[in-house]
Amino acid sequence: MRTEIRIAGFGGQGVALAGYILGKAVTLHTGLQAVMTQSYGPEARGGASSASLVVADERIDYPFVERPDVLVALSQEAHDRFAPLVKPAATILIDIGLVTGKNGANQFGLPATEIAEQLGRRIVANVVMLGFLTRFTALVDRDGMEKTIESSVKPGTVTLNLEAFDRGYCYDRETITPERSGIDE
Amino acid sequence: MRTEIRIAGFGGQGVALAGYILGKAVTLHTGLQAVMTQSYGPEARGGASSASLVVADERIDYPFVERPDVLVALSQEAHDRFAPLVKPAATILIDIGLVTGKNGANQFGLPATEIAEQLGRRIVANVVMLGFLTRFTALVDRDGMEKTIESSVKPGTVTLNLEAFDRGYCYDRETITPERSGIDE
Amino acid sequence: MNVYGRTPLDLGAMRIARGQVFLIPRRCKGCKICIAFCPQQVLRESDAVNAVGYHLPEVVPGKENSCVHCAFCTMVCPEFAIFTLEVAA
Amino acid sequence: MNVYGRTPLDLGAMRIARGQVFLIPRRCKGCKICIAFCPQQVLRESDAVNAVGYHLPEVVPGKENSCVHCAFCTMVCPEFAIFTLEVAA
Amino acid sequence: MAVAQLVESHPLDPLIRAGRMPHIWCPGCGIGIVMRCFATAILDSGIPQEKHVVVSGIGCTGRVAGYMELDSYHTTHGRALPFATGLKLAQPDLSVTVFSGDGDLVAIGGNHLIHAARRNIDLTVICVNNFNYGMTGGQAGPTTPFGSRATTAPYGNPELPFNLPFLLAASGAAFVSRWTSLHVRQVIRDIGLAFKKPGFAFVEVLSPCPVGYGKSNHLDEGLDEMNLYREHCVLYDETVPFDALGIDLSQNRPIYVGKIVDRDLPPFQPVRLESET
Amino acid sequence: MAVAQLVESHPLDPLIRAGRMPHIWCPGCGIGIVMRCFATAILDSGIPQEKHVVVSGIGCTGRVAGYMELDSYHTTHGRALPFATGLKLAQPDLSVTVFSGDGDLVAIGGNHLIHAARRNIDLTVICVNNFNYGMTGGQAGPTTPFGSRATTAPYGNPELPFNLPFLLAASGAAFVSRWTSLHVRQVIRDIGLAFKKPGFAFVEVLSPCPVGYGKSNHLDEGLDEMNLYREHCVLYDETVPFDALGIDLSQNRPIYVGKIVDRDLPPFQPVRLESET
Amino acid sequence: MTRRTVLTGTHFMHGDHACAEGAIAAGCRFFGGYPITPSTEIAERLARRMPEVGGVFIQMEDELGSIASILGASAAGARAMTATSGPGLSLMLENFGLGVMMELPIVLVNIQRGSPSTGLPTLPGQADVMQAKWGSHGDYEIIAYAPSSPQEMFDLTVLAFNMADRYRVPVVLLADEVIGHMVERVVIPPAEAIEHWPRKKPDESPNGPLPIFRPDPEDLVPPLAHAGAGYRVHFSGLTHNEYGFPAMSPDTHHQLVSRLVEKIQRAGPDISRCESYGLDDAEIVVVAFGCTARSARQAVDLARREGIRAGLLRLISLWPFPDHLFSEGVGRAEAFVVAEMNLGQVRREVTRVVSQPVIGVHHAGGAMIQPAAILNAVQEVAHGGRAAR
Amino acid sequence: MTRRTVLTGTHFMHGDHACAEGAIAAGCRFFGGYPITPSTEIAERLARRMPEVGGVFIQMEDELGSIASILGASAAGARAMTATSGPGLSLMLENFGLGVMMELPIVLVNIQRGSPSTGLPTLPGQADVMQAKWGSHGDYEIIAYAPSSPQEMFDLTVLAFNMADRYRVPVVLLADEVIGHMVERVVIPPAEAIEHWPRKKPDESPNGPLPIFRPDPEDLVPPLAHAGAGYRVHFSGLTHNEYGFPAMSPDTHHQLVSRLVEKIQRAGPDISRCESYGLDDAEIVVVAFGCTARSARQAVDLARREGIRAGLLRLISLWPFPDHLFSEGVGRAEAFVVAEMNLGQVRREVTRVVSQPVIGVHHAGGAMIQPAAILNAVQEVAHGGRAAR
Ligand SMILES: Cc1ncc(C[n+]2csc(CCOP(=O)(O)OP(=O)(O)O)c2C)c(N)n1
Ligand SMILES: Cc1ncc(C[n+]2csc(CCOP(=O)(O)OP(=O)(O)O)c2C)c(N)n1
Ligand code: SF4
Ligand code: SF4
Ligand code: SF4
Ligand code: SF4
Ligand code: SF4
Ligand code: SF4
Ligand SMILES: [Mg+2]
Ligand SMILES: [Mg+2]
Repeated sequence: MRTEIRIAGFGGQGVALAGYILGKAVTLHTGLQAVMTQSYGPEARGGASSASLVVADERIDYPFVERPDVLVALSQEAHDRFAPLVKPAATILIDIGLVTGKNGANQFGLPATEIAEQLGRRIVANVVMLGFLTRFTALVDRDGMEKTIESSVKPGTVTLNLEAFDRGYCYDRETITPERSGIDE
Repeated sequence: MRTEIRIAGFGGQGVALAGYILGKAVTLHTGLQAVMTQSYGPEARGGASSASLVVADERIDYPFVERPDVLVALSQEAHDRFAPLVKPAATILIDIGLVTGKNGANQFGLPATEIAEQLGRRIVANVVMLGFLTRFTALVDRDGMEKTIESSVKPGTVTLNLEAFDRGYCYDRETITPERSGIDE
Repeated sequence: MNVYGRTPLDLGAMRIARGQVFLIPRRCKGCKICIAFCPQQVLRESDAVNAVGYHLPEVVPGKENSCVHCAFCTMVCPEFAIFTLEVAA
Repeated sequence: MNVYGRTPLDLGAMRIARGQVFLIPRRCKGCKICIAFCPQQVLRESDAVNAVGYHLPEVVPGKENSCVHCAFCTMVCPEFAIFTLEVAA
Repeated sequence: MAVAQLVESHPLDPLIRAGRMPHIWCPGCGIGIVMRCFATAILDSGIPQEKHVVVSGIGCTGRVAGYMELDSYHTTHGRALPFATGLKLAQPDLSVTVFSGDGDLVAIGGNHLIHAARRNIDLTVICVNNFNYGMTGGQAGPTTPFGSRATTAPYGNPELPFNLPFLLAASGAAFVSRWTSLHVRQVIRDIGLAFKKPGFAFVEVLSPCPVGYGKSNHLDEGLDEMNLYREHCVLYDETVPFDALGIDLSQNRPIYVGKIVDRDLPPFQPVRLESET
Repeated sequence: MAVAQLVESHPLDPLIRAGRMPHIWCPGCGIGIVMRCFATAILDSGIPQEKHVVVSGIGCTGRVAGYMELDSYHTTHGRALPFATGLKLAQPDLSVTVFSGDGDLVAIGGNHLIHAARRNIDLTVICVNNFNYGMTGGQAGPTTPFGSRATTAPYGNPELPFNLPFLLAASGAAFVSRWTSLHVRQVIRDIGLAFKKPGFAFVEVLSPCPVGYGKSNHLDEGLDEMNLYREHCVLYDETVPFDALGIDLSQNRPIYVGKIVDRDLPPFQPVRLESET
Repeated sequence: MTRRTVLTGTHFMHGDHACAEGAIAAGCRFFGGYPITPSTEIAERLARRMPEVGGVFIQMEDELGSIASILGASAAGARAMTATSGPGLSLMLENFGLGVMMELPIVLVNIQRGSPSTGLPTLPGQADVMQAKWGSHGDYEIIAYAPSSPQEMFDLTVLAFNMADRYRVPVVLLADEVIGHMVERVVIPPAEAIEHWPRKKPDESPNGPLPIFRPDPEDLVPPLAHAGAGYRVHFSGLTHNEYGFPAMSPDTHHQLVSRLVEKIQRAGPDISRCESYGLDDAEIVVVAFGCTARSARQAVDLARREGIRAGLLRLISLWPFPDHLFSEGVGRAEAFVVAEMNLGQVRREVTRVVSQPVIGVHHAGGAMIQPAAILNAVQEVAHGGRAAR
Repeated sequence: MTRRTVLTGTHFMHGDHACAEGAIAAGCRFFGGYPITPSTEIAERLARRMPEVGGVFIQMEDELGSIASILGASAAGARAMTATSGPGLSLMLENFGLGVMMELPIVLVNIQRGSPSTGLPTLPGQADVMQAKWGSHGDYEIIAYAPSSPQEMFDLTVLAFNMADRYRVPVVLLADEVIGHMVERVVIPPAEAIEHWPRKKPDESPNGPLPIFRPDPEDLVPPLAHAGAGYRVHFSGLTHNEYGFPAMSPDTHHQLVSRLVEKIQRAGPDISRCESYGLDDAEIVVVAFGCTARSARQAVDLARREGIRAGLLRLISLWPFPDHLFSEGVGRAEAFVVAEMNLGQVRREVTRVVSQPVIGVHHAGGAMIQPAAILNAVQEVAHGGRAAR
């Protein structure tokens, strides 16, 4: 079993941290292996940002994501660039506040940034998304994710992040309808 | 035929120039080949100085002087260091004003620096020595040496140098006697 | 529209200090520097975004004639994205 | 003779400013700096040369008692070749 | 959209590689502003565009060479100045500008900087000082104020920064000025003066790097740092001693800007023999 | 032989590698004088000899490391300062002196010099300035006066030299002084002060290189240059502006000597965390 | 972040950070560096960590300064390291040679990016292999290890410090951008389980001039006396005798340089590290290192599934080149396939030491060589479709 | 001294001076350097000569500056050169790679001394051979010539400039202290007899962005537009496309780097220079270069006198390594004896390309290898006394 996950967005959205937390949870709280890689602009400046994760039940040799099983898109640019590259049956998760996705059975969304703003810190949208993702994938259980979040975020922000995770995890799971996604068709 | 010549003294005595003039004269005015090498202190500073010349009637491969056929010693240190290394039948020429040589059939001297001082420039002692040497070795004829000197020294000093050469060339050739050489025996 | 040289020939003769704001949307990165330093506060952030999601500046409604063509926005825009040209008052 | 430390113990107690000049011949390079800068002009170039042919300084005859142990020659010799020690007047 | 007319090109496009726009610099980065000043100064200089050459090192600022429609050389980190020196001496009729970052010119390139200034090589140098290494992600550098944060100074920078005008004056530069990316007219003017100055002319332009220096030091947007300049800049005059020209952005100290050195010193000329020797 | 007593050893021999004497320096070279001052200052410092370390680069002056009976490092050309920086920071209780030539410290090593001064690393630097590269045979360097001759400046040096005290002051050194090899007492005193100064202390000592600089510039013997110092040196005081400190040996201009900078700036300290973060 | 010295436990860790933690765990207490992608994260991690463990972090003005500073720190007794990438390493080479000549232990990390020149700053390369051995002027031998995972970034950094101290030699950790920027499981052992080989100290007490560079005849490594230890040592980059003093003679030079080379060559088997994967019966031996070895392993698995007797010889140590591994005979090797993200540097070495055909799978850099490309080559060899050498 | 540009005539000339005169004769009008023994005389000669011929002599602050300055001068259209020795070359390597990547013609003279590190400043070495090819990070190919006499110091300097321009590549003149400091007959031909291969200029007129780095398919060398010529070119050390602009893709990178390598490798036979001496019937082939070749020739003569069928293959070009010379078969070679003043750098290459036994005669440096040492090895091989490889 090899599962490929890509989380993509802009610099500053915590894309790398989301990938890191997920990979760490896999590593510490499952029997699975995980490898995370990132893509960079010139030298190491900001801009578009993406984190890729390979999870498998055996040694992972080739570490890069080639055709994701799961795509998490936090920006339109990221969505448009990466959605065409996913596996046929892949799951696509989007922040419906920022991204206009294509309608489809495997595309799900929640307004992660909006929820984060409700919690008072836009920056935790990534963790909201992680909660949402945890429900959609059977990689790590809720407990493992929560423990990992606790040990990965700044001490003062643990409660906030756990709350964000919970909001994403419990978000009413529904397929994006043309109406909700606001697509011009 | 391979003739090895070493001219040795202190920095500032024009040892290199003497070697150069001789080698140049051989190159331009005889059918022979000549190679000159020098030895250096740390990096390239002053101090002891020596120039070595190999002259041959065929291509010279190995360019270094191993056992000189002719040694010209312009300082005591140079004499003491190099005299033991000459070929058994080698000719040793010394500045008897500066060097106390060992008595021997093949050792000849003239007070080159003294003569140069008489001419007004201590610095031409090397050319006095070249004149002396030209008489002792059949490498280059007087004419070739003179032409070479003309084209090698600073324009304003040609006459002086030719005079110096002449004094050396015409110096009364005599074997060093214990008396003249001032050796403690 | 194509703009050549620094001052288009056909406008060169005019001397009335009023400006028209021009914008190259794909270059703008929404940094708001033009907005902040316009001495006449002619500009504001608009809702419109370009292809990469940056909010473009726009002329504040009602200030269509307030630009004095001081060119500060032009000079201070890091993106060669905004400029003004002199127009008849 | 072996000299240790900066001021030998046995001479340390003495306070009369008169010096004896010492020279390490194999170190001297005959630069004449000690000679030129001795405030009492105690030194001069001698005829004696060391093994490598440098002319050594010597005390000017008649000035054997003129050294005031100012140590300037000691300090200015590039070769650690000359020094003075205080002696009883 | 209201009354900003949307167009496809810019009056300065003939001076830049318009086809490569938008450039790679982050939103709010000041480098583009300084490049624009450079473009304008070239236009104003009266020297034909093909006689201007730009040489950059490596860094965000170093990318300027790739964006100017000039003969342009994007060299290695720190070596723009000696490259430009060779170029200029081999073709003295060209107007050669070195356009690079503080890290490039003053950290790794520091030796070339002081020596080119000492020799008074006839070059224009535009140094975008954004108080850090932008390109590699916001590390501290020799211009980072004491105590400021950076990715390699997470507890505050333990080093004192250079005072560049002082350093350049001591090294021998013929012309030294300092402005910020807010002082666009002055920057244009001084780049123009630098083109004309025979000898080494150095124009320091303080400039926001919101993604590097800004992020670590509560200047999240380029605008914030531009506002800081507006508040703290004070015009230099000759009563200000050199050592007051140091910069500490976090404190309420004045940032002196202005033309600081403009003196006549012989520019470097390779030796030429006129007659037989 | 008259009344100079001939002996085999010197009172300072315990401080030097007496077995390696005579050293390689030419007759009349001033480096030995400066080394002697260094040895005396060590003796006077009260710091045990084994806590003194000397680091040199490459050059005639760089050979000092091989002649001092200290832990001594003869590094590569120009890199003595960063080597010494690492050594000092790794063992802060040692008194570390960099003893090297003008070419080594200011030409190839110039970047390390200005940055070590800027950081105010707690080092003593003794720079023997003999106005040229002695070791390689008398080439021009960044201290060679304008117009002077050298083997690479046969028609006269076309470059302006550095004014080292000005450069060091601008770079951030805590202590800067300049003397000549004739000012032995002052050199000894200032090296002693440099040992004590927390931060970067720079002592420039002008010194004859008769075989290099001297030969090309009518100063055939070391003595000639020493006499020139005697005639031209003028004591610095605070009314002398920095840019008057430049040197032109051929002209009748004063050579200012003295303690030029002595100020309290925080010396570089690696960051240490005292408590949990 | 806790302030522990050794972060014992299981982590999901960035390769560059694992290297930094390996250094701290190995007792490195001096880092002098200059930022360069993709090594900068090592410096950034150590800027945070050194102050926590009482070590020194200093960002130097350039790479010339960086390497000089760690040599100085090493001379003072510290375990010292720098980290860079190709362009930076090219600037360090003169003092790299000084480290060899002074026999000062240092660790130099090169996270390789696409080269030559500025090349591809954020993308991987493996083309600095030959440079590590031949970059500085003259003959010398150094040690180089090539990690294939963040775990090895940790482990081999520790080993690098130990080897540097044991052989008094610069050790290069020759990683690549893929490994440096990859995040993966890293298990850090308890502090007491981390080996720490001490430097050899002089026996004699510090008294009078010592032949401090006289080698131990056993391993040709002389003891190392630190600054401040009272020995009044002299270190020089000039050719020197056993007292450390300059000795400008051809004989001394030949002896010294030969010893410096031989001390490492002789220790080849001790220094050498490799991993064999399916080599026992392998007829086609894939040789790879660093990130490419990961693709190579996958290619070997795929080939095996097709019934091809392939195996992997993963080189962990690249210098001194492990000639002995090949001369001992590798599996039943009938051919070698060398896969590397360069135009044939290790292949050149393999060609030198084996007589079988050697096929290269090369790419100049920018992206990891994919398993399929290696599989392809293996298949072609297996089916006789590709000419050798 | 006259002010002529080309000093036509017969001279008794210092090797370093012959190099300087070669440069002037070749039209070099820019020298940027930093003194270092034993190359300093080149700079000193040019400090005197450049002002006479209207060229630029500048002494830079260090070697990093020296090489950067000549790259800049080359970009401006000048034939430009620097001269140094091992330690200086080690400092030039980053910009050496830039020269390769920007394809700027330069000539770099290395008068080799005893190395590594500061080594033996005034004594000879030949141990920087591998460095010339592998010193900068990444894969690349350059050209290197090794003169064996002052005459060749002149001739090969001229050739180096021509090759640099023809192939847009840095060319290294890899001499040694013996040859650099030796004075011997040098014959300088009349100015019109000195070849001057022009740089390839772009065909198109300067108008709009040009694919200025698009190679000529014939020789893979793109034309070169100089600063000020109106083309508004862009040169970068980053991986770039044919317009010169950065293009961060693995494919572009592979294409670019492969082309840079191939343009030189393909031209191997054009670039290659060697001298055969008694090779026709040689069973034992001595391979040597630079000063050692002089001893080798003498050794061959001596061996012949003893009836041993020995010959000399003198390598004049060292890089690209002339594999073709060996693969074509050399004489009736049964064994090779490689003599060089290093610990086996060229031997390593010869071993790579031949199947016969290869015996090395090596010395780390400081003094020329004597004919007797080479003769000895030849004798041992002839009489079967020495093990191979
Ligand atoms: C030899 C070398 N060392 C390090 C680097 C990495 N590097 C690239 S840009 C840069 C710093 C740039 O800083 P600055 O010049 O201030 O430019 P900015 O990005 O801030 O405009 C560094 C360290 C490199 N490319 N080459
Ligand atoms: C990298 C390098 N470049 C050049 C040299 C040659 N070199 C040795 S010493 C020296 C100059 C020394 O000048 P300075 O430091 O002034 O010392 P001095 O000999 O005058 O005391 C040079 C250029 C070298 N050894 N290494
Ligand atoms: S030209 Fe001046 S007034 Fe007009 S919009 Fe721009 S900044 Fe405002
Ligand atoms: S300054 Fe330029 S980039 Fe910034 S908002 Fe205005 S138009 Fe856009
Ligand atoms: S101690 Fe003073 S007075 Fe005595 S000889 Fe020396 S310099 Fe002269
Ligand atoms: S100063 Fe020293 S070296 Fe010079 S003459 Fe006097 S004793 Fe001799
Ligand atoms: S990192 Fe900083 S300097 Fe670089 S482009 Fe972004 S804002 Fe500008
Ligand atoms: S060359 Fe100059 S600096 Fe060197 S030892 Fe001789 S006089 Fe002193
Ligand atoms: Mg910057
Ligand atoms: Mg000097």
